[in-house]
Amino acid sequence: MTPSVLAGLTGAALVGLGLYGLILHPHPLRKLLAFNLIGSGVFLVFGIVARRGAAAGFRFDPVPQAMVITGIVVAFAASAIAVALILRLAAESSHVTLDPEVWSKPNGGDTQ
Amino acid sequence: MSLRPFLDVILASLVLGVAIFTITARDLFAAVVGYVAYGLLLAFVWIRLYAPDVALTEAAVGSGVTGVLLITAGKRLGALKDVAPDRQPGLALKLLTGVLAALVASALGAVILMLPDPPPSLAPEAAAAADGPGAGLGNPITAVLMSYRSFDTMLEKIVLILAVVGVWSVGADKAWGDAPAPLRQQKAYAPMVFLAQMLAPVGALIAIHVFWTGANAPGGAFQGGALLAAMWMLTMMARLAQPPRVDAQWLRLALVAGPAVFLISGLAGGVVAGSFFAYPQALAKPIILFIEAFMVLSIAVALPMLVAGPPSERQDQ
Amino acid sequence: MITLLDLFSIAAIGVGTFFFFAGTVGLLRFPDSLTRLHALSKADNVGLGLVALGLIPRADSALSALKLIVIWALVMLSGAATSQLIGRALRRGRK
Amino acid sequence: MAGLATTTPGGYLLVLAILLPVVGMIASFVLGGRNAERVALGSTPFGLALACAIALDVGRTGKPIIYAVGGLPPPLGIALRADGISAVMLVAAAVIVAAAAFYAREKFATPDGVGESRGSLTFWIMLQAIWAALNIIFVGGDLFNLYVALELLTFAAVPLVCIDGRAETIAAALRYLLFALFGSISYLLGVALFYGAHGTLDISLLAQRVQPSPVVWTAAALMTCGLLAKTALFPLHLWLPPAHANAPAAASAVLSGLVVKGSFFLTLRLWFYVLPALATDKAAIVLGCLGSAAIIAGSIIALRQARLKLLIAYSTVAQIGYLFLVFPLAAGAQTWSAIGWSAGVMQILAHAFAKAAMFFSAGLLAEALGHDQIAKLGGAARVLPLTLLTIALGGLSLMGLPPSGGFSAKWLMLQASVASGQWLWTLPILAGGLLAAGYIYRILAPALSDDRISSASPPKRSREAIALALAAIAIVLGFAPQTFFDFLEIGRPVVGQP
Repeated sequence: MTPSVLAGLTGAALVGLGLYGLILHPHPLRKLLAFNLIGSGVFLVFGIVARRGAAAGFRFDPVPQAMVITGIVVAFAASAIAVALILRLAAESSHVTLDPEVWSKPNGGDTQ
Repeated sequence: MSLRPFLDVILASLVLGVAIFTITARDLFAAVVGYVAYGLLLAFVWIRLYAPDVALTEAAVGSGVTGVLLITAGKRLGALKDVAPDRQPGLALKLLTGVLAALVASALGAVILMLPDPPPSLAPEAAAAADGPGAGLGNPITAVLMSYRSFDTMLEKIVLILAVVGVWSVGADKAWGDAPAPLRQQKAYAPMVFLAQMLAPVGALIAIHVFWTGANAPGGAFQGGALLAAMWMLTMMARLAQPPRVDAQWLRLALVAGPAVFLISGLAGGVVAGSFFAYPQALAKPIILFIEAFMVLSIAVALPMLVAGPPSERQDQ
Repeated sequence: MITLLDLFSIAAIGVGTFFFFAGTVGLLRFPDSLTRLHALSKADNVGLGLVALGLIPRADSALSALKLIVIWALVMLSGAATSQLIGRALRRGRK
Repeated sequence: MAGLATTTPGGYLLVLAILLPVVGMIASFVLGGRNAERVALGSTPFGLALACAIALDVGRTGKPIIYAVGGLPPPLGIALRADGISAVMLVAAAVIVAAAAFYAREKFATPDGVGESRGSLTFWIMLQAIWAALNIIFVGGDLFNLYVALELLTFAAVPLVCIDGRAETIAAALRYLLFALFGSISYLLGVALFYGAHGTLDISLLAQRVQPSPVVWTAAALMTCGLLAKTALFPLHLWLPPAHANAPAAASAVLSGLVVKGSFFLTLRLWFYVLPALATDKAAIVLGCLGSAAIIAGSIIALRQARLKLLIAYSTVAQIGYLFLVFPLAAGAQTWSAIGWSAGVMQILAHAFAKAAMFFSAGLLAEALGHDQIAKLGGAARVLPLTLLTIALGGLSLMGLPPSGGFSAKWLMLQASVASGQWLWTLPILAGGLLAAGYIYRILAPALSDDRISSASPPKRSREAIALALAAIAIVLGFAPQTFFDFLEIGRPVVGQP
């Protein structure tokens, strides 16, 4: 098994692992960690695609690698927004949860 | 080199092991620390995939800056009043989710093994274009990011600005205009100050070096900017510097400098080079380096601002 | 054909690796966190220094050799600082 | 196929349509304060003019407009393409964004002598960012470029949800963000597999190269799954009602009317443009079934809501369901598939305008009455006759009564189901109309009653007029001539003829 195939399979496993955490963990910060695991798994799939595309004197296809760099930046930006929301939620309320039931309590005649 | 496959398997199992720890750890903070270690290990996987540019980015951003972000978040969450325990999912749901996740992972794994042979690749096109639109750039990834797919790269910088506004928008109304809370609440600790004083200037030099060589060797605007950002965060953690006010004009100009210069050159390309986001053949390399210099600045400012969080009312301790 | 420089490299890297190994054994075997930290930070700094020293004759240019020295210096700096920070965190945790 | 990748004469318009809101966003951020609002309002007429110019150019030449960014054609470069449906969506987005901007002045204007405020700066920047992202989505020709646009759309939409800062809205925003992030990453995984299988991400190049294979199927499934989460198709709709109901009215209108259409538009692109050869019955039927379930479930839950804005938000869940009937009704190259295609686009447009008008009106009602409880709307029609007229007109289109865009959409869908022999789809279409009549009646009945109600502050006429104008567009769409439907066919790939 070549290193790139191994990395691709690792990526696949990471996607599954992250999906498990994303669905099951009730805490949003844990969900965010799980999302980041999925993200890195997806980037590894780009990585194997890039490595397989070695040709014309390149040891890799530069296009997917460039996409991974863009993707890492975007994923970080997403994490930053999520962290800001989580911290504000924790500061505003006693429960850091996304459980819709907690938030669907009748809240009087408040408007937008 | 019969040792290499063996090392690869060890590396892959380490990555997976730490990932499993991150998902299953009981303690929130332990999971966060696990994730940071995971990011560093991942950088090695990228080296093994002949992707030093990605490895640099992963180490600097995926592990480094994200690590600071998450650890700060974990600490701030821990410092808040104790949070009501959430309902844990039942065993049936766990099993069901486990089966679903395993199915997805194995389907994906199978599909990866089925990717076509010979693999399609744009490497030949990129090599051919290196004499044209990517003129003079020895690093094909920089050529892709700054020339062939420059539109993506410009938009990604816009995403960063938008994320900064998004993070700021979560703050309180009263605090608008103020600075974000310091990265470190307590008094600075002497070794930290020493580290910041020694490392920051050297790190800044290395950052500029990484950016500059990025035209021909692994590195580039993003990696250089991220390193510079890390140095700024280090000085903020040592409390040698404070986060700036969000309404500071210089801050906003620095944040938009990269995308704005990119946009202006892109529009100028429409007049001078016959197509938006095209560069005149002879000047391609200097123009790209010029744009990248401003991008380094914007990234170096944007990442710490994303970590620092929304403006907060002053509460000095 | 093994030259004197090659021998020097092999020796330095070998001894360096031994220090790493010793540090790791200390990390695993020592009784509490402070002593583990002690073993790790000391042994690893020496180990890395020797490995870097062993690699210098094999560098293809003076600049690469310089980079190796800078890497060692940077790791020493950050290692020393983080050891201090971890140590302080441990002391606080005990109180 | 050089024709697919070379810049056409009007191509530069596409770049300008994308860059105008981007530049506006940057300028708003740097200038800050009151200038953010000025820039946003000032750029809307130019954006509308650009969108109309693109539509005219597409209509005049009868062919898609293409621009190869950087002069470098795909596969290495990125292409932008505007066909009939892109042009129509560009115009619709420009109209609704402009309406939202002028409607929002009341709430987000910065008066003289007042410094910059958090809510206002966020709103004006995010509105322009949404506009930019949508324009890229409508004309983007590269799957990865579209991924960046999707993320731009998410990052712009999420902060609008929690702009008022209550814990409840922050939880809604966070849930929205997590769903959207899952959607993007799933989409991105599909993109990776497409590249791995075919070495390009350009939509028209992929359409030529794609062969049915496990890799392509997996990629399509992953991308569709991600886009469905972002479009809030039942059962992935959980995030939508709290998010759309908690945003300020101007933002709700854009989120419900346009933002969910962005990811739906990409689903259309994926199945009809990238994979026309693959769009088999099975996948189409699965999507159609999910759509039908959304129509029924969304409408029934809407019937049970106590808050006006939540009712309208659940109505969005139901109306999104109709969109997904396009997949079984427009697949293939039969004579009826053109009818199904027209129906789908008409539903996008009619719902966008009607829903924006409804959210604007709900906002006006809430401001005038101080609440948005449906039970306490008694006699509101006396106080706010224009606003209630707007709700009634928008409701007409949602129910699918003639004459209205909603009627045309549903009528064409019925025609396509009958013509294609897929009788079963008529059931959810008709049931959805009846249920919509039920929830619209729930708003109008108390409002038109004889009760006396006092209004604290009657809204400005101009804001009522903006809402009414959008509702009127939803109605006028019902009179669209045949040339409009011919326009929608421009550039639509038909299986069997490349």
